[in-house]
Amino acid sequence: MAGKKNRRIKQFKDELKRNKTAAIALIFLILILLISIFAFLSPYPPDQVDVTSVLQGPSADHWFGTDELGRDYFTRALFGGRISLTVGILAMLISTSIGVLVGTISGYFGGRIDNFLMRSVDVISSIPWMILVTVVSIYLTPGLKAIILVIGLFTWMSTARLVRAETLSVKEREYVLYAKSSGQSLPKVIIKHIIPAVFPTFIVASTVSIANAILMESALSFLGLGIQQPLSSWGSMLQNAQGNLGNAPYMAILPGLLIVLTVYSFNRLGDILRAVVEPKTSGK
Amino acid sequence: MTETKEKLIEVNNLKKYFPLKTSLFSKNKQVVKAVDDVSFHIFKGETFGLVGESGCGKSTLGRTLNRLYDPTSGEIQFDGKDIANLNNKELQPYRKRMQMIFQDPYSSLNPYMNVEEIIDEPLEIHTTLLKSERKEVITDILEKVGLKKEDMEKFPHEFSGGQRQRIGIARALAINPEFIICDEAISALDVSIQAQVINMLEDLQSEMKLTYLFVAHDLSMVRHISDRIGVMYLGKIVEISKSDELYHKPLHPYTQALLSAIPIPDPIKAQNSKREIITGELPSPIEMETGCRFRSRCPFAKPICAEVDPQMKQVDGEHFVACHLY
Amino acid sequence: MGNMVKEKNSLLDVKNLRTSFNNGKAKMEVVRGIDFNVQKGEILGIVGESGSGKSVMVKSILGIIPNNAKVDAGEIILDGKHIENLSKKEKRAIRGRDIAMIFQDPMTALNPLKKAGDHLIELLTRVRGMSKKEAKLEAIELLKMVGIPSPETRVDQYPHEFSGGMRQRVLIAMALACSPKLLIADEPTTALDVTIQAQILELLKKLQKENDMSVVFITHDLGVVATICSRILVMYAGMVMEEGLVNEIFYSPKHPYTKALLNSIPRVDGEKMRLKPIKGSAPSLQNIKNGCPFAERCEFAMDKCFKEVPEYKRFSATQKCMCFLTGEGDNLDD
Amino acid sequence: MRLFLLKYILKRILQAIPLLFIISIICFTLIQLAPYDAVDAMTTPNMTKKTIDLIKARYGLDQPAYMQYFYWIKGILSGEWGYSIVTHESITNDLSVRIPNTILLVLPAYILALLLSILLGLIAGANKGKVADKIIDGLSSFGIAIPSFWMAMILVFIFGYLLDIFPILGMHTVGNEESFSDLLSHMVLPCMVLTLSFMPELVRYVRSSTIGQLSEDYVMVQQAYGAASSWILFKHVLRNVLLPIITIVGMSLPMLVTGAVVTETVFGWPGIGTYFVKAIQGFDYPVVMAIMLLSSSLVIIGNLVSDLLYCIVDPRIKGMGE
Repeated sequence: MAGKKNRRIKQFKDELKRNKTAAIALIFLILILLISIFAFLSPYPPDQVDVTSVLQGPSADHWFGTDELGRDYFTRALFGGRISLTVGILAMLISTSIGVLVGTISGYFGGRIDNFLMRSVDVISSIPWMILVTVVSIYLTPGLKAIILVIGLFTWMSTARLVRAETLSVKEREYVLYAKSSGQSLPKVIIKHIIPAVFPTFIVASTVSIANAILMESALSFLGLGIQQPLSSWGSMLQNAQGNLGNAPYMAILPGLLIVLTVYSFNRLGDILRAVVEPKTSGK
Repeated sequence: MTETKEKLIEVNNLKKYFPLKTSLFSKNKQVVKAVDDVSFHIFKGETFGLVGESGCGKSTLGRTLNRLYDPTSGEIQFDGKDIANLNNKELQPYRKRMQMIFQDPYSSLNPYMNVEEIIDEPLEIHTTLLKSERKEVITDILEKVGLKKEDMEKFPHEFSGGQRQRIGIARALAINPEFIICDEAISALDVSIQAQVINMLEDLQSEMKLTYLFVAHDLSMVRHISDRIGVMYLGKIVEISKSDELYHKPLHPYTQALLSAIPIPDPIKAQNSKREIITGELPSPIEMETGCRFRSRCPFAKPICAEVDPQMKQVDGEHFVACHLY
Repeated sequence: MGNMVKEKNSLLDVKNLRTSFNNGKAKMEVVRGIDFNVQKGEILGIVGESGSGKSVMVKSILGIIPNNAKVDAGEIILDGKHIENLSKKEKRAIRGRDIAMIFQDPMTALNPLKKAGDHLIELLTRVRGMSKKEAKLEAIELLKMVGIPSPETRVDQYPHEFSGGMRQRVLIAMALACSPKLLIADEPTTALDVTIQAQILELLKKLQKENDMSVVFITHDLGVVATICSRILVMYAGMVMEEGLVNEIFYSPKHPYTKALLNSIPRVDGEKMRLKPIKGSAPSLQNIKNGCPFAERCEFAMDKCFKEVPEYKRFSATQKCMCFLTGEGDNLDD
Repeated sequence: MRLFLLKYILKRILQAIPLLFIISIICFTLIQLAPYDAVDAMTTPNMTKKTIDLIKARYGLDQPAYMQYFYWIKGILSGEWGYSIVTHESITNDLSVRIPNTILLVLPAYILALLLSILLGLIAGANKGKVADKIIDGLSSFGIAIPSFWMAMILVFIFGYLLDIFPILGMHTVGNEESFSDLLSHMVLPCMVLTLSFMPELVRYVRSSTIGQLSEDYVMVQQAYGAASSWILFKHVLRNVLLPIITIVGMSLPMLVTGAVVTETVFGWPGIGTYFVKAIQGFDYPVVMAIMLLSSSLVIIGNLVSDLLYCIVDPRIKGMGE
């Protein structure tokens, strides 16, 4: 097993060397993760109201200025990143878990189970996500938990479809036929043969799904349907910024840029992971 | 000799139908009769070849024998016991006794497992050996198929096609089976590598007293390795005979056509031989509901061929044919 | 090479053709300096296993190789004209018109959204300048020529309505559309069943005679070359191991590889004998070693074979071979 | 062949019906679950209990749930979509005013995005790995990461505040409701945002589809017969690339209603988006459910339409019935 892992890591490094933008994206992601973890080191508490310095532009004291309550904008953006990343990662965990489970079961067992699960996927995906997520969120108490649940529970359909397609093709491969013909038990066929083959799809789907969850969260928060005060995420900061666009345009720059770069970086990470984990089925 | 031969496999009236995706409106369910009422047997220690063109159902037959597919009806006797309707648990002891070798050396090995893990799979299922004992078995079997002990740590993509096929064979032989189904096991290999694998299969057969079902489309290879051959056309076996006799005295018009279509690797003979090239192509298996399925391409077709499905007849000794001409 | 009669009859002359692929990291030389010629009116067989470079070689001549491939041709002379340095546009004018090609997989070789007839009509209007009406009639004629039943209706059908054998016939009809001087057939029957293969081989033979074309037939199947070809090149790892008339290759092969190849196939008739396989497997094209490419697998290999590439030795006006062991006119048989 | 096609169309329509049915049940259940009484929409606080009961009886609200569902569906089918509990306005009326507004915004933006994407995708795909491709592909993978509302804010800032050439709010300038040029100038910014946000994914799709098609065997065959690359691209590849786009176009049908929720909000465009967001914020359940039902039905119909179109255009599907 060790040999295989080393090979993957080496491939990953090679891919990073070849692909400069991907390397930059990865560094950015690590950076943004670190600074949102260590955001508390900032000299300004995120909620410290300072009426003497309201809506100040960028300065040496406040690198990205202050908001309408005089809070340090840079600090708020770092704390916002915490929320956005938390939503992204937790929602991804929920959504890919459901997606992989449903996809594998559906693809492997086929027949009625497949039919039922896929029709359910059809039904849920018939409702545009924006509508679905907002409708569900009005039945929950708004907040961080609600938004994670809502995004996680209603965005797994595309992962399920991908994993199902992958499972369908894997289960016809001859090594799976061999395992079946040798009387390998069902759980073991799934664990030894199906899951490893589906894993790459899962990895790629999860990075993309973090990116999507961050985008969704920001859109919902921007509409005022997501993260509520006193918490703030990049999306809700932009909602705030919209009102001050005329007199404090700098407020729109930082959170927006952070969203774009984070989402972009996760997508790039997905791209290189795709290149690395795709199995070398042919020796050519 | 013939009288004392023991049958390892006996197949009676085996059918395997696959349902076609039915549309909402057609009342009668359409099926593809991939294997349609097939009977034959395989003696212990022999190689039975199964030839036919693509879509004739030879692979389905092999996979149904192995119970990878559930038969629609019919019997599959394995060493005197009908295994056609056994459930998974009851099948387990028989699964230990029969193994499969597949066509594609690329997709028949799990790319995420190393050679040791791959060969260990059947051992883990069917033996109570400890991990260290299994490792010994794997070392032995690798040597038998011409690979090295060090190869155990490697992954499938590090091998060439021929070597991969050896790994597949090692996996099949690890638990000392009696019956091996070779499903187009050499079709994907280069000519020079095919010979390596064929020779190895022959050696292993005499060494381990194996019985083979050799499924392939390459008639010359099948003839080389088989003692007896069955020729399939659209789900039916149309002729069964000893392999030399099949070559020298083919009875069924389809066998004749198939034989004369093989390009002979000998220029003078190739130029002198009169080739009977059959016209037309394989009809859809759904269309041919009644009568002989070969009649649309048969140069000798008679009115009866359209009405009555010819039954398998013993012509002499071990030569059987399903044709109204005999 | 100094043979004047041969030069006169020669349709295609290729000298020192090299093709390499560059996949970012490594350079792979797939065709490693090949000389050969195609005579007028002959069927030349090119035999080799996978990775021997046979398919890349002919595609290099036509100039239809992927972008990461580089062709370095000494000389390519088609019907007395040098074509190795032609511009892209000039080379395009040769394709289809002077040299036509048919491919291995007929299932994917036709555009699924265009009718079978449209493939032909397009070609006839573009290359032969026919009107659409004329082209359609000619297309029907061509389909008839390649043995497609009821061509009048078939001409308006889409590729998916044709079987593999029938699609290969459509492709052959495309090849014939502009009466090329040379037809290159790249494993045209490998994807087909034997009975269909027999039909296609018969058709190709007939058309070659009727149209007085030359044919280059690429295959790995020795049975097929014996059936259809008059002369053979045996390729291994991007080089020509041996060249000769079909009888010379089959009845007095000189190169150990040719012999080994012939021994490794079962005989369809006569006594069953144990096969004699070639040990080892095809060499990697990525790190090419010195010496004869076959040395590693050759049972007669000597030290010298691992150091330098042997020169060609001639055995007759038509047969030559690349091996240290065989002297000119020699016979290696024990 | 014709018969098969008809059969297929009928089959697909029949398949879509249960899906619509289930969606309608979900919507109905959600309304029932919601913490309000449907009758509230039609009553005022000073009505007597008797009057309320009368109204309930009139609308069947005193009957068991399945009967209520039946009445509700009947109402939906006859264009009677209920009343807002906030404004007490008829939802049908509101929708009929707002849907055309949204379409006015989405349709031109989508068409423009589609045309540009096909063009750029083809250019990038045909020049894979070259500068043009790197620019187009790089920009579109960046574009995917840009939230549309942020792009809207940036454009508003540049064109609205800095340059002050386009209005940034609403559909009309007050007092100038009849002027077409006024409407147009209001449309520019939101349309630009929508076009730019639709494009990246479409471009990537066309690009990868073009690359895929160019590696097909039939392309090599055409090369072998001397066809020029532009000929191959336009006469052969284009068709194969455009065909699957039909699916995408069909599936975009619901965007005519829900494609611009965020953008409309930023620009205060009086379409379905702002209507929906207001309803959500005000817990206006009947309106929310109406929009949910409408948009989901459009998704199902869109899928149906794209399947049918595909089946009419692609010769291979027609042949499958044989």
